[in-house]
Amino acid sequence: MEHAETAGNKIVFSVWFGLLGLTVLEVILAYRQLPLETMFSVLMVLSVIKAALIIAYFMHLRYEQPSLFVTLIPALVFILIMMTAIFADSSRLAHMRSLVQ
Amino acid sequence: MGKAFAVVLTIITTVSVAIFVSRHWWFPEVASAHGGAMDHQFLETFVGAAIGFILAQLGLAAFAWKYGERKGETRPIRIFPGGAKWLVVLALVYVGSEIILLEFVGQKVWAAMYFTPPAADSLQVQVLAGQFAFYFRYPGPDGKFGPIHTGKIDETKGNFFGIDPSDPGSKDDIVTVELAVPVNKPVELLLNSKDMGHGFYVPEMRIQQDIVPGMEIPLHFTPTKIGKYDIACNQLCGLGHYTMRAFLEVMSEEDYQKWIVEQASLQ
Amino acid sequence: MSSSSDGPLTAATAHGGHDIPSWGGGSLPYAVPSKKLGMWLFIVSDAITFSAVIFAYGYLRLAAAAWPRPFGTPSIANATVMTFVLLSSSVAMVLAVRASSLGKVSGAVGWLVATALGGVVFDILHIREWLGLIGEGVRPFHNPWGTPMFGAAFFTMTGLHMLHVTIGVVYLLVIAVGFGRRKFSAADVEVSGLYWHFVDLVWMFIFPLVYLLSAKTA
Amino acid sequence: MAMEAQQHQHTAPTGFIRKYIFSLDHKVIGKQYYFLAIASVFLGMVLSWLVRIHLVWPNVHVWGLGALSPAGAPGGVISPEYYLSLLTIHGTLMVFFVLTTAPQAGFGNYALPIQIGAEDMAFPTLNMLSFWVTFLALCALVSTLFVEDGPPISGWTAYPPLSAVGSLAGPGQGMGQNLWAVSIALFCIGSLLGALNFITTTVDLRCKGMTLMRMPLTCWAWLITAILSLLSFAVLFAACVLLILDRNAGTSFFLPSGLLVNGQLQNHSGGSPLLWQHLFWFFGHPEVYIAIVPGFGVISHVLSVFSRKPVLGYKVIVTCLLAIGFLSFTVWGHHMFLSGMSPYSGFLFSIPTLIITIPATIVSLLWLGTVYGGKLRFTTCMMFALGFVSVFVTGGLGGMFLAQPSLDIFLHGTYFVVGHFHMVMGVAAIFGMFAGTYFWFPKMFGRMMNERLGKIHFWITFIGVYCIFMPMHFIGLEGMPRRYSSFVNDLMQPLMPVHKFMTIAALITGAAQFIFLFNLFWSMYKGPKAPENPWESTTLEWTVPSPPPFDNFGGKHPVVYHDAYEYGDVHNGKDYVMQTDPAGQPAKS
Repeated sequence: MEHAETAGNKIVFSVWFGLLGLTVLEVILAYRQLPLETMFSVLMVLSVIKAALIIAYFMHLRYEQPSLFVTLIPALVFILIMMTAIFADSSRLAHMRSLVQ
Repeated sequence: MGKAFAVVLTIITTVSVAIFVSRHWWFPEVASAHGGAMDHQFLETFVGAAIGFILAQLGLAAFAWKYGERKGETRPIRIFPGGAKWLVVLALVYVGSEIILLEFVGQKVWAAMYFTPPAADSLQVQVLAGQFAFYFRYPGPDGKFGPIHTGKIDETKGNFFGIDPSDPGSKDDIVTVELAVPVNKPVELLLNSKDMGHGFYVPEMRIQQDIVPGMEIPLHFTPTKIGKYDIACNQLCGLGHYTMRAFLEVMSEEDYQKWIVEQASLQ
Repeated sequence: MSSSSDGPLTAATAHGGHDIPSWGGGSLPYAVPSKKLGMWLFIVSDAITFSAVIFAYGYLRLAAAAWPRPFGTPSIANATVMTFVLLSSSVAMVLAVRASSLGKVSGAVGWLVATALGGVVFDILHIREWLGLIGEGVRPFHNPWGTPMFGAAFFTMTGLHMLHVTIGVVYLLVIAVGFGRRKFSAADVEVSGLYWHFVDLVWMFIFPLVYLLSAKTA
Repeated sequence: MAMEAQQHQHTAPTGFIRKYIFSLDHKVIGKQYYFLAIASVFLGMVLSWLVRIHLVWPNVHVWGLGALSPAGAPGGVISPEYYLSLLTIHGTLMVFFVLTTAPQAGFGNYALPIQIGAEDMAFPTLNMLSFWVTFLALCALVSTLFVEDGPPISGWTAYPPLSAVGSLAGPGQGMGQNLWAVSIALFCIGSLLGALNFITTTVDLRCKGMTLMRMPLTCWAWLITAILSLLSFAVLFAACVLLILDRNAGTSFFLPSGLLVNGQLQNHSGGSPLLWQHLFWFFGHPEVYIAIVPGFGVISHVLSVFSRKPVLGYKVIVTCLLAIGFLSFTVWGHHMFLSGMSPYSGFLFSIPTLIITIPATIVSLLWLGTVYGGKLRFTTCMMFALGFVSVFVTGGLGGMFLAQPSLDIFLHGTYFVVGHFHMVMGVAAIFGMFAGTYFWFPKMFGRMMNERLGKIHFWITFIGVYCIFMPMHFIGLEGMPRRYSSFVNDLMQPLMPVHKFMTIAALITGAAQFIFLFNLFWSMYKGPKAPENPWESTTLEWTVPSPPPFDNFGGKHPVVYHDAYEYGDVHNGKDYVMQTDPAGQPAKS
């Protein structure tokens, strides 16, 4: 294989434990009485960290050419950011409900 | 062949522009307060677009006329003076300035209709669109609408709007099949649909809005001319889409008062 | 499909630039073989499909007056175990890829089967969860707690993910058998690994969004 | 070594089925896509004839239609609801199975590997699979014409609730709409597989010396289109899955509560029709560029070849195409200005919509600059390229009006919109396909097309499309709504003569396409044999015999030394330098 370096055992298992730890942290947080928005934000930040760990080490994007990273990930992130534009309406929708059964 | 192309293209350009400029087919006359600004903006865009259209088409025609290759010809090709740079600059400046101009003007018309709330003394009318008819509801003296119960709609009993008579807000509501409004008075429509997506389009008033089931969408305008206008559904709503229409009647204040009293007596 | 290059880098790509005139040709500006690039592109596209469904869920939940939070401790515990199983299967996958690249055939096949087994356990736990909810009366159009969209969103998102896991299990087993018979190369194992990690990654979002944000806290 | 390992070591298959049906050869697959698009475009065109005929002569009997659809067209007279069915299938066929397949999957599959010096696509099996999935999708769509209650009536955009509540909503909304949704979902899968194949091929399989900036603009256009497909069809796929669930599993993603359809209260609650519109147009606007960007590539290429000049501003065009691709994801809201979306979003969406006209204008001006001072050779292919520039400018300028939300208040949903998008996306893209056909036909089939028939075809088509679509802009200004099967109660009655004119123009222009069809098939067997490089072009596909051998380059590995467009400097009696010519002098530009 062409990879000069890949994650060694030590890294793989630390990432694994890191992911399990973050999961436990998420579950604990779910039982705190936080407002939904706060909890959503915190959980999403943790999930993005988990996703980044998986992409970087398990999918070893960290060990690929940087060009692969700089073309794929920004494209995906750009699409996701654009999609958030739809939320401008959904919050509005709640105030404009009309029909009653 | 290049010369023929040039001639045909010139004819097409001339005829198209001439027809636009003759205004043989043009907007219906404005009958609302904001319509004039909109027409003005259209004209501005039109002048900008027409200049671009004529220059591009005639340029293409001229090049096709002039640069055809003749047999055995040895003339060298010529690169466009200055290369791509000046064309890029031209596009950036011309289109860019047009965009800035239009965006500023356009924002005003759009903002007047959608960002600003309707005047406080607006006449509120609720609209219920369904396959394939519009119904209108006036709040009556109490100025309040009761909720729309789609489950209670029963056309055989004349309950077109799903009114629950026990609702205090619905007691004096007036339901009509025609939209009548007094002239020069702001109107706020509250658009509802009971089944499909519909459209509410009155060309003379320069208003259009999709009606989306599940949402009550407000739309406000001020009619300025007495007359009877078509309200067309302009969002595909099913097999009878083309038959779905109603009338908007703009009346003098006295006529309107008479009309609303008459309608109230019919409830 | 022929198996494409695992060859060494050419001089041109080693420099990293793809605009340099001395492009060596026939090789790879990203320095990844075609199949791997293809899988990455598929993953980007599939991530967008998942995102669209998740965004639809967010859109409707934000617009809804109320959203049920029915998952009690047993459900959350079950889902947490599922997460652990999936994460661990990913580690097995990493080990399978490494064994295959070192040419250890039986080791690679063993780890691949272990990964697939993780997928099967995940599926079984998940189906049990589904059956439990269905038993409680949850349907795509109805549930005991109001807001019927809850069931629709739940079944659609987790169902789509479960479909991916199931496809992944079959894919991994095919690769395991093929690699054992030397029909597939180490590169093919690596590509299947990418898919499996992606499935894992998606769950990292579905688990908090579907379960944790609907956990019964009181 | 890398080179040897990279090349596919396959030999030509011999059996008929492996050679022509389930072929792995990109050239055969390209032709399969091309003929799929030809079949779709002629079916779509006939449907548009029926639509036009119904508008102006509603009582005319159409031969055979009564037998095809006894319910929709009793005795061959088209009913108003069958009119909606016809226009739905017309739109879906044209947008998906013509504009998306032919320029990208058809010509791209055929020419891309040869132009970059590869023996085949990166994943031949996936390539075959994507064609057959697309073929299945076409079968599903066409079969709606034969199911009992006919094709769906909700238009190619399939807005819910009309598309989501089932057969209550009208004829064709039962089985027909289900088949439609399945067809589009399948089509998405086919396009996704094709797109990742295109990107991988372009990135990984270029031959020695073929740097990205030496690629013909066609290859750039296909690459950018593939990226757009990869990122946008994924969203449509999700939307179709949700629509299918709404229709068949009782979910309510797109359906709010309290709907009373046809007198029956619906059980749905909690969804929103706007969600579908967002997801659909998130795909829908990039789709417009998926249709037209390959045309940009072909036209830039063809204009350069037949002007005997290098493309003016190669790097600028590449930059503009990338900018258009990027911006195309930021503008979908301009389809929804009046949809009930937040008006602030409407205003924000109008800004990138207007900005996207800048790269489009630059590209158009660069085409004019390419033609300027050249030695134009007026082949049929060149005529269609010049025609493309003309119709693209005309159609594009209409976009300046529609991009402004305040003008859209009047023009939305009128014939102005119909004229605009037919001109800019339909006709322009089709002109790109015609140019591509006349250009690559000698390479694809080893024979030349008849130029005289080609010219006749061009003139009728060029004048015809202006006669059909320019008047649509005029009547749009009067406020004539689209998708009306007739105009009752004397609404817009004074405009009926214009409609008659357009219908007659459409019938004549459509009939002229049969000249093309005849030319295509006649030339395939009876045309004069094509030389290796009939157009004196420089790119790699013209260095191999017409038609090329199975592995494109006969086992040799081409090496590229030059840019794609080195025309003009006379050298050894030739005014062009092949990309593979090791000796030629690079042209000054």
